[in-house]
Amino acid sequence: MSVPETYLSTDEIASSIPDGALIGVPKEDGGVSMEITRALIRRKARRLRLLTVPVSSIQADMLIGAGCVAEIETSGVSMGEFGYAPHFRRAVENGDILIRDATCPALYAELQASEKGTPFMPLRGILGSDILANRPDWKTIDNPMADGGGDPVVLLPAARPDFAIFHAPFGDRHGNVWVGARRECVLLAHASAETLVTVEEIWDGNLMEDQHMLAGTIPPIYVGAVAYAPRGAWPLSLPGSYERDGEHLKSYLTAAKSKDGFAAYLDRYVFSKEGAA
Amino acid sequence: MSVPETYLSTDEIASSIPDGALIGVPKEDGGVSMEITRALIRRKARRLRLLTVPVSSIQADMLIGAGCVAEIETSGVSMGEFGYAPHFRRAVENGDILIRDATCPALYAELQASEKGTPFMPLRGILGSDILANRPDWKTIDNPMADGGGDPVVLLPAARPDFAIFHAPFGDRHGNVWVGARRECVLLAHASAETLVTVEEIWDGNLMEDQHMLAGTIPPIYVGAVAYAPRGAWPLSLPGSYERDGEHLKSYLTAAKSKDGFAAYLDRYVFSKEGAA
Amino acid sequence: MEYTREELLICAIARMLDGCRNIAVGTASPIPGSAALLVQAISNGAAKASILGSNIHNPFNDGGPELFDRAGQGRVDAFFLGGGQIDGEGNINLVSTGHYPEPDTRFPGSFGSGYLYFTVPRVILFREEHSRRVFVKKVDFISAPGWSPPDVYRPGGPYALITSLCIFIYDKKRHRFRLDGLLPGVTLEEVHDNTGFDFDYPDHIGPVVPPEPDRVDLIRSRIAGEIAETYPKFARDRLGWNG
Amino acid sequence: MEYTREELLICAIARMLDGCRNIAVGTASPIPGSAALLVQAISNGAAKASILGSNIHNPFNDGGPELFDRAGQGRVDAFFLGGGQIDGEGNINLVSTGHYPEPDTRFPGSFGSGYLYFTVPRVILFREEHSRRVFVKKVDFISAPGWSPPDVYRPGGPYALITSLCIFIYDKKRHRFRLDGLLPGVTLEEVHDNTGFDFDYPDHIGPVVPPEPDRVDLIRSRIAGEIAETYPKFARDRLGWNG
Repeated sequence: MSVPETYLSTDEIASSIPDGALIGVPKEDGGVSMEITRALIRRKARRLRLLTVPVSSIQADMLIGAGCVAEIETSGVSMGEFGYAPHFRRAVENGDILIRDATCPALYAELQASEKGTPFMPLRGILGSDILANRPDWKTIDNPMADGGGDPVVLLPAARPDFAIFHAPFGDRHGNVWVGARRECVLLAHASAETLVTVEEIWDGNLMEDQHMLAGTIPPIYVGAVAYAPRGAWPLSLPGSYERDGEHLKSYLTAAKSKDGFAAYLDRYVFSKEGAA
Repeated sequence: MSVPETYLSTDEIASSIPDGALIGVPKEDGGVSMEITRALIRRKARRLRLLTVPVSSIQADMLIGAGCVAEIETSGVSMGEFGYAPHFRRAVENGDILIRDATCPALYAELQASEKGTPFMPLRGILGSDILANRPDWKTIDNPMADGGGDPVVLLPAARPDFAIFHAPFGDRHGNVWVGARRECVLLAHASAETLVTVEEIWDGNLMEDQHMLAGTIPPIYVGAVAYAPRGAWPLSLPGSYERDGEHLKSYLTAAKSKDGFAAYLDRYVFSKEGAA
Repeated sequence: MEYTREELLICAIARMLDGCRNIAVGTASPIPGSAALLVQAISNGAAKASILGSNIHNPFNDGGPELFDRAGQGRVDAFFLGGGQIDGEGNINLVSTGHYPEPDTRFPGSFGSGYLYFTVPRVILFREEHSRRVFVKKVDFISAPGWSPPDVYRPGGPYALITSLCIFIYDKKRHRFRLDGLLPGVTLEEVHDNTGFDFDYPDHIGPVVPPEPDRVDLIRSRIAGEIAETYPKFARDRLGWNG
Repeated sequence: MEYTREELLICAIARMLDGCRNIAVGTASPIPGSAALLVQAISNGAAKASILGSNIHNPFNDGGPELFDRAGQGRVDAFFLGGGQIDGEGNINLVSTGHYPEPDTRFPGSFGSGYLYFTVPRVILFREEHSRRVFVKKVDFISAPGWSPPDVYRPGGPYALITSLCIFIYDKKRHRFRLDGLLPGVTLEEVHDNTGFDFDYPDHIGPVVPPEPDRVDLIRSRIAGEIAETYPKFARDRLGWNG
């Protein structure tokens, strides 16, 4: 199966993302485009603002470690069972990046407001937390639907990433991308100004004309660019295709303990493009 | 392919819907369960409150004509190119049913608020309309995100139907139902207390375990009952399976011109269960 | 070149859609739909037509809310609306005549008008019946207002009104229609006689610009077949399609 | 019957989940996950366990927002949370110690706690490390408060706190924990020594109820294998699974 002519390389996609861009990325098992992540580090992207949907792991950590990130809005960055995300932790502790702490459904709500073109989205909870106390952009009003006042509700402003970036199981030669049941990728694509995707495989046919595939397809109206990148989520998983590479994630954490170790890691896996075993 | 043992008949489903229930139904080409509609008329359901998502045609018109409906919240009831919906029109003109006029995205927003468990959803537009002027349950506030006040926004309250009712292409023997890309059925199922479905075909296997079908599947956690009803949308279409029966719709309109004509229609197609040619 | 009234209107609408990238067409709209498909055909992929009811000409796949969500984001450039009544300020009524909620005549309902009239920059009103019954001084029920106070967020609104007699352009500053062109054989007097609202007009009112011959060819050769998927009867009876 | 500490805790949690229909378990939670699967197994289909990271034990399929939306609707009955710090009023801190936003130690972040602690009726706090570092007088950052003023819509909140030393039950009226049972070999004094907050306790504090033998059998025969799909190392090392 040949790669569609309209497809770009991941380096071409990375070069279309300017410094300072607001980038929306899915969580660890949601189809992370590690290939575009590595290409962003290769092109020495700077001052990126990350919006994790709603959390992140090695993707955010690597970008922070490589000096690409100025700001992150997130509900959590962690390497899960392997431990803390070392660069994230260090950068926040040292004040090297601006952190905007959130809670998962608030980030979804910010994107849903953007998806609908409505200025805000109301959400229960959050009240009385220091998350809310540190978010001057989140407003609290008394529920206008309640009789007799009171009943405070938090309003989240619409968040519109400049770019949604993720990795999808299929792309076809008509510009369609298939994410299946990963609705957070659909949400992210709808909410963002433009969507940049790497795809694991090329789908023979038109995804929009296949009644079974239609429900999981994102049409070209949302998609700015596609690159073919087999194993493009590695060392993370692409559910349904491959598991995450736990050994590699452990070796990443070992490398990240020192500046030199991390530089050697980037040399090997990012600048020399050495991939999965 | 045998019918799963857990499935009910459409008459059993209709008898589980009490008089006075709030029922959410999709639009004409969205998978209308005409079989449950006919069963509701057979069981002489009364005082139903319809919420059309966001519009309706013969389904609402037949239920109104048969005296099943006390109230309807809708953005429009029409027979499309065949003309006005005669019972709807007459019932509103005579004041026989309570009408709550809306506009399409406001109905989606009411359901989205219910889907999220949030008390309301903001929406642009609507301001200055007589739709809004006649909806005391819709509130207007100044956008709290705007600097300096002003910028009014309409808030729609959450609407939670007692029952979502629709017709789906597939059901399996694990309680799953597949609606494909008809996201308004997913929204309706999420927003409602319980979902009652007729299915066109039985899917061999587990829809939740098929990676391609997963995205269009509604899992059992939302589904109260399923009935097997081939051609269950007739005389409306089930996109991907069959077109609507235009000749039948015309004959419905002819019958609906008189009380006797409509009674004869119901006798033939509802009480005697005469179906599609 | 000879042309039909349908070809004239399709080409007139197509000129109004110049520069639009996403054009959405709602229910029961074969002439606007043909115009949208024409613009799509001549745009080299820059313009996308979304024809409600078409299985082919639909760039969306995410269910009912999607079109409205895209309009809310400013991603829909043009849409079409009609009205049981339309008045001189551009207010449209799709609900009922007489006193709401006990009307004299009930129409189907407002559909998406209460939202799309606010969010889509170019809303073209299309109503073939040009009579004082339809074009009234003041609508009995406002499904969507023609204009809003300055503090209302409103990127959208009426752009033109097309009837079987003429084309009006909407003046957003004055909240009034201005007569822009007459259909063949129609006089200003005839428009006045059949219009219940005041409107502006220039000293010399000319005919609607005739259709471009290459576009008429395109309508006959390609667009008739494309719109036939959704409106076979219209394509056959009014565009001469014999597919 | 002999039993392990894990079996004791799994059975203790399972008793707290009695009557729950939808039990959701988040990241890095093998013991709560095993308890949820145990309740599902003995419920004859009435209880559904949703194990984050499992491809089998997940009744949802509609992407990231779905669990939160269902919780917002009151359709999730029980959930589990931890905390880098937890204080005596039930406030939890998953963000950082020291002065925010320039912390001494940064934790991963609040995840869904700021919402689920409000919307899920039975939130069970599970934190094995029982130390004054974790169980503090007052958390440095409130990811989610243990209680809210009466005008705040809050069907959810803390139900119990389970540690490697004991089980506390949360008193929603007094906003305080009450010691409910000690793990084998643990004394009240030891709990006091390792807890930075005040808590209530009865005159005679007994041990945590031992696990029901039939449930221990079920854990060993079935649940170990089910949880192994998501937590193979835990199942092998701590439940003796040899699949």
